[in-house]
Amino acid sequence: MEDFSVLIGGRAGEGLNRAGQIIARLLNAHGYHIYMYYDYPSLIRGGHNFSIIRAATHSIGAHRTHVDVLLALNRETLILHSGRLREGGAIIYDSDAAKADGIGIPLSKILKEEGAPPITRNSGLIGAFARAAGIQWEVLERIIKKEFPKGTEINLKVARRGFDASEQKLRIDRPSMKGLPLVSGNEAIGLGLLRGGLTSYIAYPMTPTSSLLHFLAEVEGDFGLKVVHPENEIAVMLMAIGAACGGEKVAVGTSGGGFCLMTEGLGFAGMAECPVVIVLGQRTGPSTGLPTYTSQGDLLFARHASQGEFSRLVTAPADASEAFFWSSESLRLAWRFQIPAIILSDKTLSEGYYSLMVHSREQSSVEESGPGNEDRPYRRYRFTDSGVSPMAKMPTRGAVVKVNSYYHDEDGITTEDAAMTASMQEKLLRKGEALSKELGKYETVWTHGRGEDLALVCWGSNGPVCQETADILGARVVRPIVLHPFPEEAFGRALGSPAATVVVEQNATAQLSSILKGFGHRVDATVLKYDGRPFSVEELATRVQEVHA
Amino acid sequence: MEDFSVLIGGRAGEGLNRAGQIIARLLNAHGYHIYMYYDYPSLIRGGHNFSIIRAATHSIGAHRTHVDVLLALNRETLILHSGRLREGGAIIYDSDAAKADGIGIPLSKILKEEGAPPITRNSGLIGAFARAAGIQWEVLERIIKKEFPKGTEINLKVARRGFDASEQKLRIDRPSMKGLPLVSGNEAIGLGLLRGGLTSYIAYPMTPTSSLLHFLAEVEGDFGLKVVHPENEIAVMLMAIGAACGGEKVAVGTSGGGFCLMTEGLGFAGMAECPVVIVLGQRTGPSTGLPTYTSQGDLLFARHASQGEFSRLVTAPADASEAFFWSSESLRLAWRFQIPAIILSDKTLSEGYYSLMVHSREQSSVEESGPGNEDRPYRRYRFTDSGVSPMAKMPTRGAVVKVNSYYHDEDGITTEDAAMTASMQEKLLRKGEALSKELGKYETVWTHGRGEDLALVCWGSNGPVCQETADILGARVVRPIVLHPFPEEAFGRALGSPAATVVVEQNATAQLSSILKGFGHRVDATVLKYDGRPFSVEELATRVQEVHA
Amino acid sequence: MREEGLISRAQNTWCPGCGNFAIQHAFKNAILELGSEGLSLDEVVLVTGIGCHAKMADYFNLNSVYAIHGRAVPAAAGLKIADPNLKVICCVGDGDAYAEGLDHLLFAAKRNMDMTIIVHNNRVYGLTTGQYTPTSPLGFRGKSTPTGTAEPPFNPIALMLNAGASFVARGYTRRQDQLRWMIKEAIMHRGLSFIDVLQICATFFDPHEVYDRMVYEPEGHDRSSIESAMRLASEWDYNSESRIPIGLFFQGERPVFEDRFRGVRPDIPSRENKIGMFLEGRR
Amino acid sequence: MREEGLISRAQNTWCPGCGNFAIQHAFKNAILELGSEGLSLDEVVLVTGIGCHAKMADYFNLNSVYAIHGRAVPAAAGLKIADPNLKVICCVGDGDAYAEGLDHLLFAAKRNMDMTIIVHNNRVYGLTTGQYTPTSPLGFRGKSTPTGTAEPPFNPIALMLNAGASFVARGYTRRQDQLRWMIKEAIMHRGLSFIDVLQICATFFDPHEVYDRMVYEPEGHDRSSIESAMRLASEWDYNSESRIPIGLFFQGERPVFEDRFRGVRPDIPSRENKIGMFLEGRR
Ligand SMILES: Cc1ncc(C[n+]2csc(CCOP(=O)(O)OP(=O)(O)O)c2C)c(N)n1
Ligand SMILES: Cc1ncc(C[n+]2csc(CCOP(=O)(O)OP(=O)(O)O)c2C)c(N)n1
Ligand code: SF4
Ligand code: SF4
Ligand SMILES: [Mg+2]
Ligand SMILES: [Mg+2]
Repeated sequence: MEDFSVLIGGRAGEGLNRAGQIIARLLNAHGYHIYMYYDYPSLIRGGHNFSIIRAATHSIGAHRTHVDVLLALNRETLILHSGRLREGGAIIYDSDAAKADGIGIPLSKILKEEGAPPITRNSGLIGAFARAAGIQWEVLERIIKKEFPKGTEINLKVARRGFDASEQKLRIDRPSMKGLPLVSGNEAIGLGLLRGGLTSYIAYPMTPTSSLLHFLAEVEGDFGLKVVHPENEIAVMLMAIGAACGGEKVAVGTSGGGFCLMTEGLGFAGMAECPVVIVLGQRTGPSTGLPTYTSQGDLLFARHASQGEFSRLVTAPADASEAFFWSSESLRLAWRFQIPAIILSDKTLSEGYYSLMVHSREQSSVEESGPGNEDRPYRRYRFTDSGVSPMAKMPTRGAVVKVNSYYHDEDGITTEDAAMTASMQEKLLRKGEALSKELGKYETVWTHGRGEDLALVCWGSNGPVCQETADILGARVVRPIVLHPFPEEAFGRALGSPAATVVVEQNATAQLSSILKGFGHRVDATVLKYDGRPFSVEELATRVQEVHA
Repeated sequence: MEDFSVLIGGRAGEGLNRAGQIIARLLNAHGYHIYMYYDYPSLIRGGHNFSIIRAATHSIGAHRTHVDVLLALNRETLILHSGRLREGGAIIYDSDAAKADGIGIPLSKILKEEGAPPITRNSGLIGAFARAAGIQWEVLERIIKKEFPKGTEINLKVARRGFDASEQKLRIDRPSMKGLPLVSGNEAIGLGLLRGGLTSYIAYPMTPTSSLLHFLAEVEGDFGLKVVHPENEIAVMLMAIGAACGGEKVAVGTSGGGFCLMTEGLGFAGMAECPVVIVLGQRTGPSTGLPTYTSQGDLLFARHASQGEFSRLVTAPADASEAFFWSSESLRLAWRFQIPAIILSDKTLSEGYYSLMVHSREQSSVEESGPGNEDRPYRRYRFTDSGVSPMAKMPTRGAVVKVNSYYHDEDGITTEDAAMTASMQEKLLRKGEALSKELGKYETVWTHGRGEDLALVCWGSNGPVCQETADILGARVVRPIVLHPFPEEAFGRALGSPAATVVVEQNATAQLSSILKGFGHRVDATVLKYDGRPFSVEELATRVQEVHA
Repeated sequence: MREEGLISRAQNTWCPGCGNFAIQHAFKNAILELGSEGLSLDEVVLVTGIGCHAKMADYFNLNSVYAIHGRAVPAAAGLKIADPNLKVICCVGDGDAYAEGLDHLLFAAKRNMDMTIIVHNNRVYGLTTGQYTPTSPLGFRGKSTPTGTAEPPFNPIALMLNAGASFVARGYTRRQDQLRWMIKEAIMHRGLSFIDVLQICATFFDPHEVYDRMVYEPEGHDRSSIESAMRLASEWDYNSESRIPIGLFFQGERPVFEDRFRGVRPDIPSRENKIGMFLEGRR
Repeated sequence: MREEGLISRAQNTWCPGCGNFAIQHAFKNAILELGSEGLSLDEVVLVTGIGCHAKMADYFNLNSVYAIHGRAVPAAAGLKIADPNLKVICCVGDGDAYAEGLDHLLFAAKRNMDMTIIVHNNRVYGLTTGQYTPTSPLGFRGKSTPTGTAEPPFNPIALMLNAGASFVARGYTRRQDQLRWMIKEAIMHRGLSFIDVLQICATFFDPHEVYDRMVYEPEGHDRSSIESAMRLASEWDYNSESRIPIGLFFQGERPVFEDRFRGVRPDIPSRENKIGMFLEGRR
């Protein structure tokens, strides 16, 4: 099989995310490319959760409406998702909890017989799935051992019972071989930041970036990292600025509500030229909205947040591989130009699982610009052609480093002088031009396909689903990865002049579309979705065909 | 004289703003239209302050570079401003503090002889000015009596000494008659809000809206108003939302930094459909920037602040008269559509003094939409065609009013359902369409002049200076007063197709210009200023000519 | 909607065994009793932050403001400014009120606003799956601190006494009768009422064995004395395994902030006139 | 820049008679003395909020972070996380630290971060021309409260003792020697040092006559006892005209938050390897 999907569903607290990951590992172990979508409401126990694990022989990053195997821990799963099962697909279900036409596994009975705790139920289902998919027991055994360092035995037992009670339905005809590394978007961001030189991570928990905090806290010791979870997001941002002054390479993570609270600090960072990376994981807004669902509603907010005008970098990676690359580069660029850099993620990317491809693209070199000897007396805000001044940390021997949120002179001392004000404002924006120039060396706009009839323009996590849709429709995809400073030239070149341009966004007001119009691009139609759920391939293809016959 | 300017300068703490106001009153008493600009650094004593008071027989709202009379309390004033004096203009100065070619008044000597406190020095200068301008002593006496309920006698004495020591230099050939009411922009906003039905004002002090807080606190008793100054701007915004739930008509005031802290609450107001008016007084950013200087740097921030997408109203009045009108209307519209309304002011408007013209334009009626009897059981978020639901305050007899920052159903109970989410998002935006329609009844775009060669497009407090510049250059002015939802149709109609369009803004990145481009308008050139100082008429005329020969 | 009873139709999604049920139950009974004693339920407003605790807003057929994380208290203050007669009750979390929005809590106490704040203190962030809060014990291993925190907890009782709250109490979810009684008293108290409720979180932090063993109701405690209240408060520092006094620590009387707005009525009809007069004075 | 001396070339713009001069003076001498005792001035960072007090950042030839209103303390915390050896001193205002950013102050105390916080407590917003602050007396008539406030002041000494500060003191701008001594001690103290300095504002609130009359240095006070410190703190409530004890109220020892980051060194060269290993484990 070249491309198939498994859906596993049950109630919150039953470990559905974990179960999905194990299935993903299983398929990964056969060398498939993997994408996993995890859908859950904002509660800890109960409610309906499900994961869709998709495996394909080509690179993917989106789910499909139709699934090939449905794994049901409860009746609700069958009710909600049976319609998704493609003809000839298999249902594997807990026959002690529901009735269905498929492979019933008496999970309660098995658990009772094995004296196993409730949380192992999904191991039974996974075992049954493995058998049904024609996966060898040894492969499953290896993965369970790795994934359950605690409770290995009991999970193995339950899985084996499931395995034995099942029957083969599909054929995984690929050799068992190592796949690509399987990581969540947030893990990719974290690893990318580490690669870029991260030394501190400061965050207050907020879905969908909490798991980035958890991940980095977990690996703190390994990487000589400092992870801090302070009282709130205002403190997060200010601590990050202070840490940057003290020489740390620092990132913060949050979602919209926390980002609101960071906006004042963001402007301070802009004015004071303190670099900082902000991972902004979008979720369905406004306000508390749908905490565990996705959105692309914060693009314009991210571009314009905070009073006044200063340079910033805003990027929106599409999948784990891009997230890895651009997190690393965002950090380097933030420090090189002494600006805030925002990585726009969303629930889909942050909490989805992907096969990671480490791009071999050249990384930008960080030009560390500590003060040289010629810089005595040291001036924190020395005027230069690029607008970038040598950045000395506190302490630097013999240097007085003055950082300031007011307009200031080159020494960092407050000024209210009209001419100095204008010069400093120009300095702040000149760095943006220098940044734009540097970005010219990067692939800032991603393209795919050749069709001249239709260009699908999208951004962020919609990239992969647009790619597949474009393949179906014979269209092209043009996707800016950098959203500020907008890579107008590269975008114009990439777009060319298609017969029609359709912009696909996960929001209700077509925010990217409004940016494109500002640059004079024609937008023939938009396909918008704002119910918190990402597009499936089939859904997007249909929606695009509706507006572009 | 049809149009002349007086500059009075000295050190902070010497009452220059007050002195300027008295001169303004004096000239107002002769039926002139008045505009006063007050320039001061962010400190309490010392430093250089000055006021430019301009009087004209036609309506004005901008200062000119050249002044006709220079009143100097110290040497610095002469050094800094002598260059502004037009040929034949008069200098009146403290001859105990400086030397100059003009009318010297020995203020220290006078104060000593009269046993007067230092703060009365400017009364001496005002007296001298009155005589020089040919103003009768009686007029001055009346105004001093009114303006100094305390210390009347001593101020009168000092003023008389100045008057006597001076000589006539100009001729005010207008009869002494009542002028229009003279108010600051903030007073106009406050009065407008009161007219619109304001019952509570909540604010944390921040230049340039602190004086709005002070003004409303001062008149609290007269108007049955509730004025609260809480711990910070987060509390301000949330208290306002709570107060709105309790039935208050409430406004808040701040500047950029405080607005940052309000953005999370702003989104809550948007989602929960709690009306609130936000007076956002712009000052030179980013960050603390220049606290006492002006800017138009927050336009895009105001339009896009907070995560997710919801309807809001953003207006930018140009002078006190428009501020009065639109503050009132903003409040009414906010309540009618249950949305946040932002009034974008800036230091120039908020702290400038203007002759107020009360427009006779019809006001929108507030359609109070409390729940009728047909609304049982009451549903806070009942779906309607316009998106506007009946708004019951807490308490309302027999109604359970549930307000919610999550996606919610019509009752206000949290939902995570995809379809309900999409419907609520659409409801939030449908109100914006209804608002746009309602705004069709207003003059949302202001125009002036007839020239087809050149259109000057501007917004906010740049209106008056553009008007005068246009008159000089034979150009037209097109100025959107409503900036969100952008009145595209009215704007397009108003703009027509001039040979050239020049956009004038008090910022560095041409924010209005980017909005116009998004609507497909051509912008031939921009004239930007970002040193914190507003354009004078002469300056703007020159700058426009530089880009449009 | 309230015809259907005090509990709304919203589906309850707390974990089985969660301490929130106990608070909900005590709260419901307190309200029902107050209702039968004459309190108009129309005048009750429940204000919450964001967190597991905050689902209270959904679960009751009462006016409610389901606010944003950490900001229930200022929203409640706004309601009291609008209408000093409202009975406003904040159900807030320990992450919510002691971390994100601590300042507002203290200012409500300083102003002695006449409202009730019930902290669902499970000493953990529940809804975001188990990070430490300002009342987690030193060394707490949460998801953001897998090797243990390096900061000891606050003592919110002491802080609130200091800040000026005029009714300060501690409850425990497994002392239902006392909790109900305390909530009633708190609502009826004129001034800022604060109850820190030790709540177990079945999923992320469940010290009920310790609590069961350690909590006690002090006898002969003088509730009118701030000093005794402070002494009582210092018996347990939210960290060590010592005895944990529960009950009403302090109740006092002092002026209420929003009283200055009592009787303030905007005289809208005469406004045009007054504005006109003001402007006349500016000619 | 420091070659020119400790005072920078920035023009001083405080009002004549302002109490900030006294704090500046005491601070300068404290730093000079510490310098002559071996402290490297390169390692000193002055962090301020926004307000009259905050101009300290401009006035010293020292590393400085002239931050935003109310947020000096978390910026300072960030510096300490970056480098636990820095001597970080926050000069903050009473509006700044007790209103806008009160939460951060309390959390710095809770964590006992090794830094010094000097509050220029003039009990008024100076720079924004005279509104009440959280330590203004009840009934204060400021520009935002022309008929007088309806809320009594906080007692920041008590709050900070409660929150866990390990060095708590009160100074007065007209007691120069004590102030200088206290600042020195505070800087050298390991842990969170807090000094509430009663500062006169020449323009908007100048109770120096009351202060001169009322302040006294208590004798025989046990600085190692939180209880005695609390008692001393409660002698004056920032409101009534009672005796005002000044001096060092409390000094204690407890672990310092940022010590967990001492010696943490990011091993950048081996990172690629470690990332590779991590990814290998995910195949
Ligand atoms: C500004 C902001 N930051 C973070 C969050 C994410 N968040 C939601 S609930 C919560 C913690 C809740 O903990 P607590 O207040 O103790 O409530 P509990 O769930 O334990 O009842 C957080 C951090 C948010 N909603 N808003
Ligand atoms: C977020 C924000 N809100 C408000 C202000 C305006 N502001 C500047 S200084 C200040 C008050 C300063 O008072 P305080 O901290 O007591 O300092 P002082 O001037 O008395 O030394 C205020 C409110 C600001 N800069 N930022
Ligand atoms: S996570 Fe804890 S607090 Fe939240 S519902 Fe579950 S048991 Fe209750
Ligand atoms: S206003 Fe007060 S605090 Fe500010 S400089 Fe003047 S005297 Fe000092
Ligand atoms: Mg909690
Ligand atoms: Mg102060």
